[in-house]
Amino acid sequence: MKAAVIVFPGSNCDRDMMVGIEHSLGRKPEMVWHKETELPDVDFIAVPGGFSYGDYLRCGAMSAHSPIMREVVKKANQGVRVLGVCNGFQILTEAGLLPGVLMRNAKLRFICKDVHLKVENAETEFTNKYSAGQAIRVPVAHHDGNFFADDETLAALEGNGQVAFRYCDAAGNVTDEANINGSRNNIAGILNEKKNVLGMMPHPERLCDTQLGGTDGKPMFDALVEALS
Amino acid sequence: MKAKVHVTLKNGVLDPQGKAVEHALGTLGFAGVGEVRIGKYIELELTDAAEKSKENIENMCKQLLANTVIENFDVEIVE
Amino acid sequence: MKAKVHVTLKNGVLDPQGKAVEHALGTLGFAGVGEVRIGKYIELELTDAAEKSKENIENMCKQLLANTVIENFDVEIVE
Amino acid sequence: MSEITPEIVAEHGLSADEWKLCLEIMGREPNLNELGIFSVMWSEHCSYKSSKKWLKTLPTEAPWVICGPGENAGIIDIGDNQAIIFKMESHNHPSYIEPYQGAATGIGGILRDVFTMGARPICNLNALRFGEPDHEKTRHLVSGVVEGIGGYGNCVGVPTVAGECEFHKSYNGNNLVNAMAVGLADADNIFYSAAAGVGNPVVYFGSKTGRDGIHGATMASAEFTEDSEEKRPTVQVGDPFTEKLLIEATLELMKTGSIVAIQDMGAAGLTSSSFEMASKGGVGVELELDQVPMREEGMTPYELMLSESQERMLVILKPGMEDVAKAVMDKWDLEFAVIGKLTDTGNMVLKWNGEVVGDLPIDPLALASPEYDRPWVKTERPAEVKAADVESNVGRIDALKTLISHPNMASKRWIWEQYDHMVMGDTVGRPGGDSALVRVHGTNKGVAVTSDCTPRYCYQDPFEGGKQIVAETYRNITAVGAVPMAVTDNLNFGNPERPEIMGQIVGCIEGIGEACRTLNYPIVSGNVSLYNETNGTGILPTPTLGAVGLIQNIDDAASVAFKKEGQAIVVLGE
Ligand SMILES: Nc1ncnc2c1ncn2[C@@H]1O[C@H](COP(=O)(O)OP(=O)(O)O)[C@@H](O)[C@H]1O
Repeated sequence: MKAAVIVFPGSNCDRDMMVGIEHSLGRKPEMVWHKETELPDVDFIAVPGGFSYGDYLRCGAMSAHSPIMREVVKKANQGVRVLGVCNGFQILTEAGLLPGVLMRNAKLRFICKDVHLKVENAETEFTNKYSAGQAIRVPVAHHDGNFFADDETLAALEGNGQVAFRYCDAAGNVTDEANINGSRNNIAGILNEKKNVLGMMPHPERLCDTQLGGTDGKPMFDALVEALS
Repeated sequence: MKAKVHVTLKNGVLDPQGKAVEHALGTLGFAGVGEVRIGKYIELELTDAAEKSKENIENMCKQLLANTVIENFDVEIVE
Repeated sequence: MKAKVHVTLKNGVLDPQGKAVEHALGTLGFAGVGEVRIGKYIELELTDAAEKSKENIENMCKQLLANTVIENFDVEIVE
Repeated sequence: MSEITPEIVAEHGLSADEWKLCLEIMGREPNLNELGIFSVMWSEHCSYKSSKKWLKTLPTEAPWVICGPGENAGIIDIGDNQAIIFKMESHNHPSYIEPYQGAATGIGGILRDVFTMGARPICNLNALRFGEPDHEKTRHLVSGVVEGIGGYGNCVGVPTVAGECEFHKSYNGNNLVNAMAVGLADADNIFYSAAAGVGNPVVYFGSKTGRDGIHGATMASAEFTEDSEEKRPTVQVGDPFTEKLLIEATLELMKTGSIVAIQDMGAAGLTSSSFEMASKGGVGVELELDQVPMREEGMTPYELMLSESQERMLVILKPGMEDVAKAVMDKWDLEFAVIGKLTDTGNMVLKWNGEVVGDLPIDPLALASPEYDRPWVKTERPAEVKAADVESNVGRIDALKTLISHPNMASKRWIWEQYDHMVMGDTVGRPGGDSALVRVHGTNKGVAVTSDCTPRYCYQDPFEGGKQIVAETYRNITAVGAVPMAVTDNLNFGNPERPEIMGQIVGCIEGIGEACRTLNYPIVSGNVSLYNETNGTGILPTPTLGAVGLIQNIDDAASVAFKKEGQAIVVLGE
């Protein structure tokens, strides 16, 4: 796998993402500054979390217009795998690679804690090391993770198997209490139609290391490495 | 010259901030307030004649200032 | 009946959002935009006659809707 | 320029004696620009005039101390050419006036103290005190402060890993917001603030200067009165996005080998940064104030010298390195300007479009800043209460329930879940334990951090209370398996002009000093916040300590959770 991590002004999980990928890949991905107009030859692009442009105006709105994003969109359309985590997910929706938007959390507070996610679609190159219905533990850290899409879009997402993860309890039950931010249908992560682009609010890269308290995020990177080598 | 832009949520889009304010006003003892919707109000100084057209500002809104999936915008040009 | 409230930053108070947008518009190729200031625009449905006075809405602004330390507000009542 | 009347002098907070000293140093009547500079340089906040005499008694040395008090932050050696740089600072008054921005800019300021010296910040802590939970202002203050700390810390991407938060009626009119930042640097690449090299360029970078917080430093040293809410427009607004760029740009600039000396512009902005740098280096400085990047039109030299706009740095470059530095700032979209040069006159000369608008001798002003031996009385220890004499009409279970549901005792999860405590990917011990534990990136070493204070003890017996705080931090660090190394302090008290309050200050400092000497646990940095009083009622004495310890192998760390059924529970100690 040849991987790149995009760095925007205000990205702050770029190093976390680099380390997360390195755990599975055995070497560092390329770090690409947002002002670049060309991407190196890669088959996996990660758009990391953080507060690009301070989250000002709307989260991800300004980054979506960075020079490098034109390239990311082009590669995604050619089938290159793209993962957007947290702010990266917001950027991918603003750039039009994924449908819907991420609004302010229903309780209006920033939330940082471990949550459980039910794996809805375990047949993608991102998720095939999990089993369908499995509950995994992954941290969230966001202020604007409340996924919204209109009824029609939502029906399409559900119908095409584009929902990758939902917030659930430890036993895997998708409940209102487990819906930490008010997302429609408890959605925590979605795929594009071709399933080569995944956006998710929780941070798999933060739980790939036993010293940090768990490794439930690691199978995602392992799966990608396996699929792309 | 200035442009005044209002960005508001489309009908049917849930507004978590508006809901919270609605609720907080109730707790503070302000009765009689129905729905609250929160949008943005943006003022842009225009320095260059070429940019003063309404169409131009509308393009800025479409490209950056508003997310047209969930938001409407309204542009007014003032002296 | 409705109240429309504009909340804007006081003169001289730093507007990090406005600054960032100003800059982004430049990179997007929109020339000729000077200062950008970003405020809030709030619409309140008024259901109860007692609440329809401007004074009442101004109190809501002072207590909740605006941060009067750094923000000004402006209230307009419309049918 | 307006004439200096006694009213103007009083408005600038100078006492009659201080005004006399000012005239002596100047040898003439100062103009308004110069008076403004005297006023901030001699404010309690910048000069420590009431506490200096006592602070000198604290132990500050140990073989592992690289830099003790006097610089932006303290530095300790953790081996392998790595150093930990840390400090705690208060933003009490600003956070009472505007809780969100006050707390946010407090975080920004303390982070700058740490990266100014060459460290990448690796975690933040905070210590908070509010009035009674049902007091009318408390809810607003708590939510604003917690959101402000989170808003800033989360955005810059530095994890907030520990802290404390308590409520007591003595803080009803004076909440406390103390923030601590901890950074990691290469021990052989540390940067200091002493200016050197006559002719070297004085360079400004970061955000533009606006009219933020003018008089902020003098405000932080004045007792609150009912009308102080009127001082609101002086509130500074923080821009964490720019701070994040500033961290990256500063660390990148430090790799270019172009820096002679560097200092952030904190309280009293350009004035205190340029004075301190020149005074420490024994040089003069000439500033072209019209070159300072300005946010607003019509700004005056007075405003530029006193502005507390955030996210700004001052640096002395090696000759000819301007272009190298400018390229770094351009990459990060930050302002850059050469605003002056070092001279051999020993004076600070301020110019405005070529004309001299101020000329002050640096050393006499900096070194002659007043130092007071304020009168104090020893705190009387209250009579002892015997447990048997206290009538009890509650059962044990009810008593326990009351205790654990008290806001001071209850879990603070509602606070730390609003802070990103995991970003940077090295938080091994998350909030909720005795100390948080942060891995030294790329190694198996860990840094344990905690902040503590027990004001009720200090109120009853400042000396014993001071000792107890030191011991508490020591236990918290030890409890996770780390070796306690050094301390930073933030001394929050009431009005030092009252002998009872001065007695608390003296008692606490003596207690802290004694315990630190006994434990070989030096105090390497700190901050003082006095005049925490409203209408004559002071806060409980609240000398907060932040401590740092080291564990060689984080796999050996211990945590609070009971691990398995059937394991024995053992009580250690007396
Ligand atoms: N304001 C805060 N910010 C972050 N963490 C906090 C805060 N207040 C309390 N905590 C965390 O809650 C836990 C308990 O705090 P405290 O009761 O002060 O601990 P102790 O008394 O054991 O020193 C600690 O892990 C502490 O770091």
